[in-house]
Amino acid sequence: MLSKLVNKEDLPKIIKLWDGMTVLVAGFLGNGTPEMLIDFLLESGVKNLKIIVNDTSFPGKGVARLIEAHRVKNLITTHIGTNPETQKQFNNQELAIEFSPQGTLLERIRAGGSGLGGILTPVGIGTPVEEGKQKIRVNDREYILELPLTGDLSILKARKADSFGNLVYYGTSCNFNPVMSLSGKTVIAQVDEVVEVGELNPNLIATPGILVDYIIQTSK
Amino acid sequence: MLSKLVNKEDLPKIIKLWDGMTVLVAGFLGNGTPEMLIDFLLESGVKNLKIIVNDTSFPGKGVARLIEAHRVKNLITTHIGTNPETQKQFNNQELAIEFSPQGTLLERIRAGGSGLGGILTPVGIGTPVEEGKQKIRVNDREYILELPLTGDLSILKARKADSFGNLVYYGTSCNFNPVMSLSGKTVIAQVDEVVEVGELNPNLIATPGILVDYIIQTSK
Amino acid sequence: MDYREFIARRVAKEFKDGDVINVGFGIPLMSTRFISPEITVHIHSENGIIRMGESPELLGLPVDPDITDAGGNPKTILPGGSFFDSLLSFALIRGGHLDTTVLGALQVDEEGNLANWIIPGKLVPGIGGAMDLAVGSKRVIVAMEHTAKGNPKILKRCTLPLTARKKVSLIITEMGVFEITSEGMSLIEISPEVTVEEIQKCTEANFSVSPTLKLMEV
Amino acid sequence: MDYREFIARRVAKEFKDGDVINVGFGIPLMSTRFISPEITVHIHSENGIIRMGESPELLGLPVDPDITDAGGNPKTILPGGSFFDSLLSFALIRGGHLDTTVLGALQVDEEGNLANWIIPGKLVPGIGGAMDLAVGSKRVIVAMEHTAKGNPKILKRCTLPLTARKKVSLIITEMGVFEITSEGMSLIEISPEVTVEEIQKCTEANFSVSPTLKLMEV
Repeated sequence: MLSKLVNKEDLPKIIKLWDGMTVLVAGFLGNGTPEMLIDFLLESGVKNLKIIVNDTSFPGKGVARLIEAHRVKNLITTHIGTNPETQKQFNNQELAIEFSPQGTLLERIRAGGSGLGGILTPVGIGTPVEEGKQKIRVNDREYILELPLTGDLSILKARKADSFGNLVYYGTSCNFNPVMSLSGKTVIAQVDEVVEVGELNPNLIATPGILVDYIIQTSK
Repeated sequence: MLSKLVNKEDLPKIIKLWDGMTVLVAGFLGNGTPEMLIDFLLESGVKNLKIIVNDTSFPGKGVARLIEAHRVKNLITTHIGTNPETQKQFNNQELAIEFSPQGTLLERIRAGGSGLGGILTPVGIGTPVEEGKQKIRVNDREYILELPLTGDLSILKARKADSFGNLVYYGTSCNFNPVMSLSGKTVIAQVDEVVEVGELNPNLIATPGILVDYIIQTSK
Repeated sequence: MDYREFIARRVAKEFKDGDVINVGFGIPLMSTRFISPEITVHIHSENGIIRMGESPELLGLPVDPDITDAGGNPKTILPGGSFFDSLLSFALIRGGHLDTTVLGALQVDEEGNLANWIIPGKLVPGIGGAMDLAVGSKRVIVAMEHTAKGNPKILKRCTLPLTARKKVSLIITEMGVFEITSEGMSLIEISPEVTVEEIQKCTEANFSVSPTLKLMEV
Repeated sequence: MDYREFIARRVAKEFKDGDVINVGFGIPLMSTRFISPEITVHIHSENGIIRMGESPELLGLPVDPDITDAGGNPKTILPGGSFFDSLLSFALIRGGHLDTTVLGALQVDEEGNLANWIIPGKLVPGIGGAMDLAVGSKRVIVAMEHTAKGNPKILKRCTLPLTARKKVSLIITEMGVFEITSEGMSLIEISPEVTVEEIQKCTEANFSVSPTLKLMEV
């Protein structure tokens, strides 16, 4: 069985990046975001990215670094309140933002990765979130039809992996990682520890290795 | 913190049952089905049940025992091929069955337990499964709108629990247990081993105790 | 005791033994410090934790950067708690598995409409989990100071874009406690420091005074 | 070698190194015994396991009743495999994360329509995971005996209720291998034991004979 563990230095040869591509970035306020894979995107020079991410983190952390380097053109996110630079680029119209309720963003990513054509959620009814969207009444309650999201690349962070790409998360750094493992055409994870195939308890693997294309190990 | 561990003998005092109620039964061909909770339903005399279950198991096992005792009037399921008695009662029109694709059944139960008004699936398009259902076109592909399912009671089986009701599963007996923990008004689990609160690794709990109302321990 | 602590202490009295709760930042979060030691309340944080505990700093424990609240602050987990991914976290929220959510508000109105995520043309912090929490929780409490720079925040109708429609059933401010039902808004408790007339002056919404009006105690 | 083994051996040649596959009962399941030892194929079973291994009995291991295949038969798990709940299992299936599904059929037709779950008025085993597998997998192969009691199973149009529409891209029987594209059905391999005319007699569907027709080897 081929090992999926690669060196960060080899990523430019392995992962195809292009301007305008869509990247799913895991993490919640930068917790659970793979900083080394943010480095990789920064070093590559790729720009005009469309980023799908829960929030734009704090200055200097996680996806904030892509925004500070003016690499992001479109953002689908739930919250930018912790990052003044995002707010600034949004107000300048440098950056287009689609705001989503967090549960809706999660369901849209899940739908994209699990073959659903969409989901009906009551969240956002009577708010600006419903604008331009189809509404459907079920059992006398109104729902918004929210459509699937996928990406060209998902970048994940996990605590532990085996070389087949099975992932194990820890604490609240789990967050968007499992759902984004389903929805990127290419999926790469930065992991703190890599063990041999067979060492992880098969009952306790959160993301099966078949979803993961490559892993890199966090530098000490 | 109140312990949720109760004795099976006390269940009739604790759990309200009524004829015609809807019960979600976890398990796949009886694997992961709580036999002691099937006993409880049988002993209670409750009848005309509406059962939501993946399949009707093998004769003498799991939900098959409720069907053999003529306690089930309605069934939402994916497969009855392993149980001739189900087939017989279905042909006799003793038992009404709604067949669902397995993925669709899972998504409907998830939708019911997670506040979604429904999901769009491509599965069943062009088949008898689409009959009488709303179809919605998204990005030039046709989907069936499938509606949420919930139950009055969910009966689950887990390998291990703490007395707060946190559940840990094992092997392929996990199957429908996690999703059904979301969707029953009352949720009760039969578990093989009960440990003290704090003994389970919080990263490895599959079903949080807040979803579980009662647990009973498997008799040795 | 300042206004904010007064409100937070009153909010804490709304929690019952066994409740699963989620609290927004500010006064809602502060309320968890005043929960009666006689009850057990399970704090859910939408970034994927139930039975969230205090800051490790407060407990003299080392900080684990991978255990935080929804504001990114280091926290701990209590025995019986668990971590889960965001998908399950929001399935819990939207699916009605939370008993009470306490949120702040920019505006709230007599129909129970809530606005707390955007001021058009100005600040756009975003939605985060607020819409899911407001729509999905069994009960939504707004806890906030009664006015903003002297201007009423409890209105006939919210003028800012909504977070959720007709979901708030209780408003707790330093002046009193309001219940909102399909019948309208009703003042059910009043602070010892104010009169009904004073509340009316600071409140745009119409409200009735409950026949069983009580003093607000904390 | 009987017909069934011949078909199963031919199916096994469709698997590539690294493929994630799901196989139905009967001939599809049998095909996994003939996978080349030079490649690694990951067997998914819809009841919640990836990298499913052989029966413990065959390996001289104790039976674990909580590790089974989708037919309830005891199985083992290979290193690198994992267990998961049915929700994730079907997210994998429907989401296109399986490379190949091999299914039996009651009927299959020249459009790639598949019928394998019900004979109205007679047998109703049910759907199980078949519809999700047929719709969601990147590639669907039908592996079956060419006829049922002498009657064609490869038809112009299925007459039984469908399992999935236009999803089958390859049919493997003891007589030959058919490819189905939007252009129609084409015979691409033929068993050394039959002629094209003999196949045509047992096949209701129209098919062309590929200009690169090869002998079917196993």
